[in-house]
Amino acid sequence: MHMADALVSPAVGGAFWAVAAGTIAYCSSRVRKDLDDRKVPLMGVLGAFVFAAQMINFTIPATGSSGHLGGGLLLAILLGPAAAYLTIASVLMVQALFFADGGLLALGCNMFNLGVFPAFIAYPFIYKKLVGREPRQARMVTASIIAAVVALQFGSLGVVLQTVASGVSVLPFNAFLLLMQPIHLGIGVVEGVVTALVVSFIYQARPDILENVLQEKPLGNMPTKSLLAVFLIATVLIGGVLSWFASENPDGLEWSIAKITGSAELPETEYMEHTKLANLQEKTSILPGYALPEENGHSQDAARTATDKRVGTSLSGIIGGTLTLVICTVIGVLLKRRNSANPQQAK
Amino acid sequence: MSHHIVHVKNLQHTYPDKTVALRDVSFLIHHGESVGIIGANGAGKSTLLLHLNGYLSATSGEIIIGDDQLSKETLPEIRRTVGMVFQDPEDQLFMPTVYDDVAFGPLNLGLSADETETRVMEALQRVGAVELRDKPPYHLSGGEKKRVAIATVLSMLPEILVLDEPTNGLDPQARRQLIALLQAFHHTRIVTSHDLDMILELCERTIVLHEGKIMADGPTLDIFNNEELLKTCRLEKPFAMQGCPVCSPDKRPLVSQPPLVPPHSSKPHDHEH
Amino acid sequence: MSHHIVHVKNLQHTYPDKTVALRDVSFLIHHGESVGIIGANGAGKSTLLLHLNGYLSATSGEIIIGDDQLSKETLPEIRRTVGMVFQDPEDQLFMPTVYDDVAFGPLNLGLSADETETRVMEALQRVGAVELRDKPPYHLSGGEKKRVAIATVLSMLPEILVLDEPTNGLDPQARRQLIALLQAFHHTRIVTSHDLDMILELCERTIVLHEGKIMADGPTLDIFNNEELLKTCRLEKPFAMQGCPVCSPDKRPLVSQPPLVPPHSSKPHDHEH
Amino acid sequence: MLAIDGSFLDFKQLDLLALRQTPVHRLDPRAKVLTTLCFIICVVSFDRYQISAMLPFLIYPAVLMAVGDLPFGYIMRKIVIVIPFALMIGLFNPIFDRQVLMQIGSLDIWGGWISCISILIRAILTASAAIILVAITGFPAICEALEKLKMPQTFAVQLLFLYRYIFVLTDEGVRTARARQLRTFGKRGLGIRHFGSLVGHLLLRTWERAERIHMAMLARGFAGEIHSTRRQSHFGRTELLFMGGWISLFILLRLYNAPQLLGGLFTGTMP
Ligand SMILES: Nc1ncnc2c1ncn2[C@@H]1O[C@H](COP(=O)(O)OP(=O)(O)OP(=O)(O)O)[C@@H](O)[C@H]1O
Ligand SMILES: Nc1ncnc2c1ncn2[C@@H]1O[C@H](COP(=O)(O)OP(=O)(O)OP(=O)(O)O)[C@@H](O)[C@H]1O
Ligand SMILES: [Mg+2]
Ligand SMILES: [Mg+2]
Repeated sequence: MHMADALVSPAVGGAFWAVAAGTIAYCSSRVRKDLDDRKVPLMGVLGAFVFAAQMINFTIPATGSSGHLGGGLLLAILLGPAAAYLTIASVLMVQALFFADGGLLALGCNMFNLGVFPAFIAYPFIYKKLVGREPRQARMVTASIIAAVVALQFGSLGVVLQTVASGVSVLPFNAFLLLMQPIHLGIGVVEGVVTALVVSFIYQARPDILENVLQEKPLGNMPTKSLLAVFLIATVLIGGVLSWFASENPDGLEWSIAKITGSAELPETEYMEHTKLANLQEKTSILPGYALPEENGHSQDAARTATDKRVGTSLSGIIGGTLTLVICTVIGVLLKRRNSANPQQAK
Repeated sequence: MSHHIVHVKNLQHTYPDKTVALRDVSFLIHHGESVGIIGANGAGKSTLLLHLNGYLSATSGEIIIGDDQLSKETLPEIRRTVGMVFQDPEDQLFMPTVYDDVAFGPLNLGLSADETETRVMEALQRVGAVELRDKPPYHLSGGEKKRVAIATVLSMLPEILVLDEPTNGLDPQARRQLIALLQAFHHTRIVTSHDLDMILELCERTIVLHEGKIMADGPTLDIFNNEELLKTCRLEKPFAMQGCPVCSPDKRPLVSQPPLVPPHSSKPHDHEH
Repeated sequence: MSHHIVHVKNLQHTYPDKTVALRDVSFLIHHGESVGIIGANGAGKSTLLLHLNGYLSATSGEIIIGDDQLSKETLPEIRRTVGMVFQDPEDQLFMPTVYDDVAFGPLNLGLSADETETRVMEALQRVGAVELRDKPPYHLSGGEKKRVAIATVLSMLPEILVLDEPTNGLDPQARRQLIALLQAFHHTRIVTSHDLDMILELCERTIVLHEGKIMADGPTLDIFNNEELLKTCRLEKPFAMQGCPVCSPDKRPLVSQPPLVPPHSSKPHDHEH
Repeated sequence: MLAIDGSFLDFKQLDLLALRQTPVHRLDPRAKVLTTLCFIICVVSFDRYQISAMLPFLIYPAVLMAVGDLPFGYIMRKIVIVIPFALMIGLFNPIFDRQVLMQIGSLDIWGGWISCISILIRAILTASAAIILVAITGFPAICEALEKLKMPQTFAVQLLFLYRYIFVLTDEGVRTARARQLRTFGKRGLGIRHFGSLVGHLLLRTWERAERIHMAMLARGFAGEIHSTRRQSHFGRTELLFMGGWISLFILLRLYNAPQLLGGLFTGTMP
């Protein structure tokens, strides 16, 4: 499940952008050092393969619903961690741009959730360990399923933490967790089974493909360890801090962006906005303080006060909003008309 | 109404990206006919074929197969009746073994394992691929793949066989075998190809598509003798009709190259262009 | 030694899975020659071509291109000399625009942006694709793709042009254009194809491969007149040499089907098979 | 999630839009990428109860769609597809957040409803920004811009190859899915066992294609490095004007709630 721009705050989105970009830089240098230039087209084409495979749905036994391949773990098995991460990241980027699936700001979150976990945790620490040096089909099947489940559990935990930390949704941490983890347990099992089926098919048809990666030295266990430590620390820090926030504010109500970012930026702008508005309104409005609900107005919280103030201006908000919409549309239509009247510009 | 006719009436197809691939295409094909559909790259041949078994649905117009108009209800029956062989056999062979692949259709039709077995063996026999039954498709040669792809369709006992560029990539002998195989069928056959010599051998009747329109529909030889028509549609006479370089070496179409080897004879044919 | 010869001596190739694809292949091709390599599916044609620019390395035997024996050191130079056009242009056009694609080779050769620009425009001009320069390859038609694929190779100014099944999937007119294009080159050309009519038009000399061995090597017409040889190698005469069904309808090779339409004439040719 | 042929065609169409020649298409891609990012950050930085202040941001997609000559219906359809996930999460807001923020007559409006609508507007704004960016820039140009903005070359090359072969491989996938569908007689989807083999075949073909591409690259002197061609895009005065203009507008709109001001004037001056 992709994290969406609409649910993410700039702080969370930005932080994960930084992590994802750092990982991309790290993996790029690893892949370059690898000196296996066969990988250049291979990674690209496998990324495209993920899109192709996702167009083919299958029926999930006993449920009647349908699913498709996610591909993260499969890519790691075929390419090794660093190349797999770059491939997944590129797939997510295309999804963000072309299908607006996820979104640009949430891209970092998605790369983290769907790329780091399968490539740097599930593959090296679960799949590889379980399969061992000599791949055998039965082991590969078990290993794929377990690894996929773990990767998806981490991934969905990531979505929960990022969403809750962003504070746009008010879903409480616990409820969200209860919603997401079981669903992704199911998705993980399915993903694991599908990955296992594909891997065993390839094992029968072209065993060399799988052996090459397993034998591969430079991208194996050792060099990823330091990177992994960084990730673990980052995860624990981000996760710990965020879940602390989450449990601190179980209903998520009084918990606003101002608090998470810890900066005065937002309240300040709001303050400016409201003093200005208040001045303006005093002079012009006949409906000052319209519809201010009093029943739970005893909160001392700064964000809350800001909220109350805002509510007072909601009527003008509604009128102004409608006007804004009209203005935007009119500008668009006017520009469009001028544009199509200009024949050499329209192709 | 007549048995297993294919009746296309005023078929139009516009792809979602606004490419108009078919414009007002109409024809009627009777049972047992063997019809070639030819045209340049992008003329709309494949698009037309995909309508015949309801994979694409018409933007306007209608299609009648046998006694049924193509619609949501008749779709399964029509897909059983119309067997479709794609250009690239790779697209069509996706099961672990040849046997599984040929059995896929019958099993989906709800046949028992025994019936399926009979059907599969029959189909494999007809295309001469019985000994391949347990091989995985990715280890087959091009010609073998093609034959198995045809078997996957034959096992559903279609009454109408539709083939998109069946001879593409085959060597001359595999091509020859395929043509012989197709000639031995008594199904209705609808074949598209750029291999006009194959069309010449296999089909009594030919439909010429050009930019989504039917430009001609008639006896194959008449069509191939109409040079004007062929030229407009970016086509050429089949090579066999272009005059052999042995007997008319200076009549090679479009090429102004001196003969490479002294000609053996020089009967003046007149298959110019 | 001679300029830009291609000399293959006792070439053997065994794939890792123990398939022996080439057995003791030897030939010598001189500068400016145009040579066809024909054979059934799996005869080893593509395998042979892949040796000529060192993508596959010989299990035994040697290859000399120009004055250099193919080896690790001479590889870059040989890859520049031998321009290779693969069968599927999709595999060959991998950059975002036609321009980038044609510039890929020159840039790898270390040319400056200006020199590259000149080379690219020259190559595009030769294949008549200048106006495509900024298009992405996936928006090109089949024939356009093929021409651009050839331009990607021409921009490296190769002395030897190697083409694997260049006419596959093209409509008759696009095929005709391609042949004219290839005829206009004065490079050495080595072409494989199942389109024997194209070989007949394009190549003075033909090498016949069969199960990895050279079965014949000589003037194209001689080879195509040797029916015995063609039959052993799973080949056929080019259609243009098989006699036109209009004038000799009952002489169609291998097929015992009555003429579909009354023949227009009936000169007794004798291209029996 | 992706319906078979539809999404593929969609993809192609979006790509074709980028080939148009309008003033915004001609801008340096870096300007467009940075402006889009700035737009998204400004939009998502509003707090969760904000609705009216976000509305003026619609001006950006509206203007670009108009100047870029983009088909409105098509862009809207693409946006509608992505809203469900955000909305699904957003719909929990009214359940958990019942604080009454507003009353219209006797009707209590809960904070949850407001934040849910806010999420919806965010989704529309951010999704349209991303899609419009692709439609007026084109994917390869975006990659190029990112590369100039210090994205590692390995990743840029990865993106280009991925993008190039999406068209080829989805086409292959579509044809395979089609061949399967024609023999399943209306049964929905396929069993998970067959899926493994079908996707396995697709993967094998993909792998072999990668080998052929690599061959073609080597044949043209590839030695591990992709050299980029010279491109005439330059960051000139127009780009500065475009970026500067929009970004200052975004900041202004972020700082001042324009509809509120407008509405305030309105309610104030209409006795
Ligand atoms: N999925 C699609 N979306 C949009 N346009 C398409 C699609 N498939 C085909 N077309 C277009 O429709 C037209 C007809 O295509 P079609 O594949 O039917 O041609 P064809 O006659 O089979 O060509 P060929 O000989 O190359 O196989 C072409 O212009 C093609 O570009
Ligand atoms: N990568 C490979 N691994 C193992 N065997 C191979 C491989 N590629 C080809 N072969 C085998 O080598 C032989 C020669 O194949 P090649 O592709 O050279 O034939 P070809 O003459 O080009 O055939 P076609 O006309 O079908 O293109 C065949 O038997 C083929 O199965
Ligand atoms: Mg077609
Ligand atoms: Mg070959």
